[in-house]
Amino acid sequence: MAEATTKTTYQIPIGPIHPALKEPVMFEFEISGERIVDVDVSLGHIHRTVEWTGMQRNPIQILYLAERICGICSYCHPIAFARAVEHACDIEVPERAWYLRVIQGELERICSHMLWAGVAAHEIGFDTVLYLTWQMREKALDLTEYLTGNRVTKAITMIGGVRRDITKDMLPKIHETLNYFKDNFEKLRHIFLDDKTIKMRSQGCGILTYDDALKLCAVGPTTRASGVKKDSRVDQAYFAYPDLDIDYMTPDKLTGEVNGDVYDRIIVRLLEVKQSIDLIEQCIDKMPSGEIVSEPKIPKLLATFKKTSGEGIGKHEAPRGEVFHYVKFNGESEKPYTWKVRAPTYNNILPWIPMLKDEQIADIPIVAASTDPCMSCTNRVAIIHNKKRTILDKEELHRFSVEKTRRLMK
Amino acid sequence: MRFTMLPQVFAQMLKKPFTNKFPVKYVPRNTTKLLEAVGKGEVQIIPPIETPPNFRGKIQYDKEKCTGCQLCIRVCPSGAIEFKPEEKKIKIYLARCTFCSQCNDVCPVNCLSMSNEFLLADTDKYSKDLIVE
Amino acid sequence: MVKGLTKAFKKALWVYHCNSGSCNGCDIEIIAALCPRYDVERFGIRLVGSPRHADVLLVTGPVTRQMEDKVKRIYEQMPDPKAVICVGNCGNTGDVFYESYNLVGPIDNIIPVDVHVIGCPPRPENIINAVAKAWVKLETLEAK
Amino acid sequence: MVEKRLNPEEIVKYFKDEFKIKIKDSRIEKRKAGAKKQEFISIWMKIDKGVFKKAVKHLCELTFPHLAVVSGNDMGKNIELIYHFSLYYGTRNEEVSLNISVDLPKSNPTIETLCDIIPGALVTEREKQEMLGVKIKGIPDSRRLFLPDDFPKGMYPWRKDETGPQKMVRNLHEVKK
Repeated sequence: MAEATTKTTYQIPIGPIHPALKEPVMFEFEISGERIVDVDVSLGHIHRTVEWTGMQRNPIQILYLAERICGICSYCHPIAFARAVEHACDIEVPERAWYLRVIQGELERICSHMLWAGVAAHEIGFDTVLYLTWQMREKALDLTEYLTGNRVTKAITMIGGVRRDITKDMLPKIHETLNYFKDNFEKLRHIFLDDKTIKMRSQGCGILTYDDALKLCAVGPTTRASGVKKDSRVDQAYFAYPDLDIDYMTPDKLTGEVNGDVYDRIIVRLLEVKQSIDLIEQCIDKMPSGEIVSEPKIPKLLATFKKTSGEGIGKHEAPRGEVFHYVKFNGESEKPYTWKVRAPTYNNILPWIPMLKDEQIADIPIVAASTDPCMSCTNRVAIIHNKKRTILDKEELHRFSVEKTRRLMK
Repeated sequence: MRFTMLPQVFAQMLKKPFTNKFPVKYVPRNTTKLLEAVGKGEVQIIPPIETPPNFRGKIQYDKEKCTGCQLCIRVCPSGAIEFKPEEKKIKIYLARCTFCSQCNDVCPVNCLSMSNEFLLADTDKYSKDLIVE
Repeated sequence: MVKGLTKAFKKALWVYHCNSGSCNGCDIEIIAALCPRYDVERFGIRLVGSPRHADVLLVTGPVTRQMEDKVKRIYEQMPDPKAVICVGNCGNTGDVFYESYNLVGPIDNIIPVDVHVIGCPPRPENIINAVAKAWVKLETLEAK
Repeated sequence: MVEKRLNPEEIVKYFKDEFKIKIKDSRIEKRKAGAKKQEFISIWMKIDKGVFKKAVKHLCELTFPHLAVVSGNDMGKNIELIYHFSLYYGTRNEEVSLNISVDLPKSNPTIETLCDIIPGALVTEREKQEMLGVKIKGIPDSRRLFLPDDFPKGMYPWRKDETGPQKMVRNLHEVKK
């Protein structure tokens, strides 16, 4: 009889409905005393069958379906999908549309990072900072509403270009909002980076080492905070990014050293807000004139989808990381034959194992929120890594996970 | 500086409140009486934050210009537009609409346009004023 | 909405937000309604952590198969004078996700809904307008 | 560690002389972007199933790839899995996207796992296992990913044939008054 191991660890299920989590996700923590031994995330509570539904519709309708994959980054999915379709059907995009797309992308990055900063402060219990950051974010939402007509779902992407132009008389309002951000950015940086409470809670906790981030293919600010230089705006030439001066944002630009903890992720996101502000300004001065969409008549566009057969990939740097779409047309119907969506948080769930190991329970919300998870994007992922020391039939599962931990820890 | 947020909080006290007190400042004693008074124009409610030009609000449908070509039905992502074959006109359910204004762009005779009215909440989702005929 | 609601229901309306599979566009608009610019706290509306303390349930999203019984459980856990406001078109009719194999339909299939907020996502003022409609419905109920 | 950068033709040759006829066909696509006509290069390669794992090991010696996702489509007789890698990230406009596609017969759609080379692959492999019914040999964890537990076993949502989810589909509009 295998010796009866005393059960020293306890299971705590958190979610799917929990005040700390804004979205339904199910954590199962194995803790011994205060220390977390193990993480088991199971999602799928928001599986709305986006890809299957997309295969029953034509690409114009899919643009608005892709927009509702995630409410916060509601611009990156349709733009990556549009890029994939343009790659598959070889549709050219006019130059002015490149710059308009970069402006919308960077404006969404500012909104999303401000939202994240507020929610992260709220996770530590710092509500005054939440109200302050969201007050600044309201300005960004006003600008989004002014440019696109709706605060959150922008509906500005069209396959082959953009749906709304930025005319001369819109520029004063854009510059006024950007100046509002520039002089408030110093205040935000001062509050977030020099504050004792935020430093106390975020320095040295939730560490993701360089080679863990590389091995687990983490993306976005989470991996840049660990020093991996991976940013698809800089790596790849698309839209107007090759003409703008842009560089990887890693913590050593501000503090000179990289240790991949929650504090570094705050630094990377704040640097990216600053970078987005001056990217928008560069775009506004360098924007050539010209039309904004290659094929204004939609029925003609739908006819081209019916004729083409081919496949294409679309990549875009969303606020949380690299969004990847794959589309395949088979030439018979205008509906795509296959459509694969890969959201950035898809790759940022695996790094939770090394981050949350040996942390306290109280750190779970802030460490989980530090990768800026967007569960509605990520209902396609779950990892199992539970070490149950019960005797009976869990043996095989136990052997599997121990062997996996040893391999991961190598 | 140990607590950087403190001076910001004190500075905030001297500034004008950021809140736009939308209908009224505080809870009215009886909402129905208040709404009737507003209807009669005795009471002035504070307007919401004004919407920018070409905001995407409630759809307006110009029935005469419509030729019944059903292009908008083919493009609507949420199936919110229903065709009435006998009079070759369309019927839009606002409870299903995503306010993306794709039907406005595709309409050849552009009889659809977006108003900036957005205060649409009702106890019954298929009530009269939530269906644009 | 049950008849015979107490006077207190009018003053401090505590709200519990349940996300049953939404794209969190409506959820950030609900939180934006609580933030300084729209500040529903001047009406006594506060976000609470558990359905046991809540009077109004703000539900968002087309209910997925896994979340169906959880939404029902939350509805039963709320104390009796309660109201349900369904925010956003996904909950009203599942606007873009109307055809799918893992969604179990608009929210009023699962729990009785009092006020539907139309919009995708509805603006925070629209949510305040919906709360006002809930009060009007409550008063007509009491008048009967 | 600045290792030498191969241009796309050399990468294809690097694989061809290793696996000769196992590489069925490969094509290189270039798309222009930006005023200075920078190129975005993507290489599409079809590899035989037997040699697939060695090819990925061979790729890891060149440079550690970033596995974006595995996308799969149901081609009627067989299931085609496409592994989307991206190489040479880290320097400006240098990234090359390498897409390796493998055909699996529908009779026994099995392939080895990549989790021991790239641990980040566990996530997308589990989704293929559940959505397309592909059996991944040696996957550390084969539990159901995000479909609910009461989802019927033999049903694979992305398949276009009879195991598709037609029976489960519900139209949310039918309940209107």
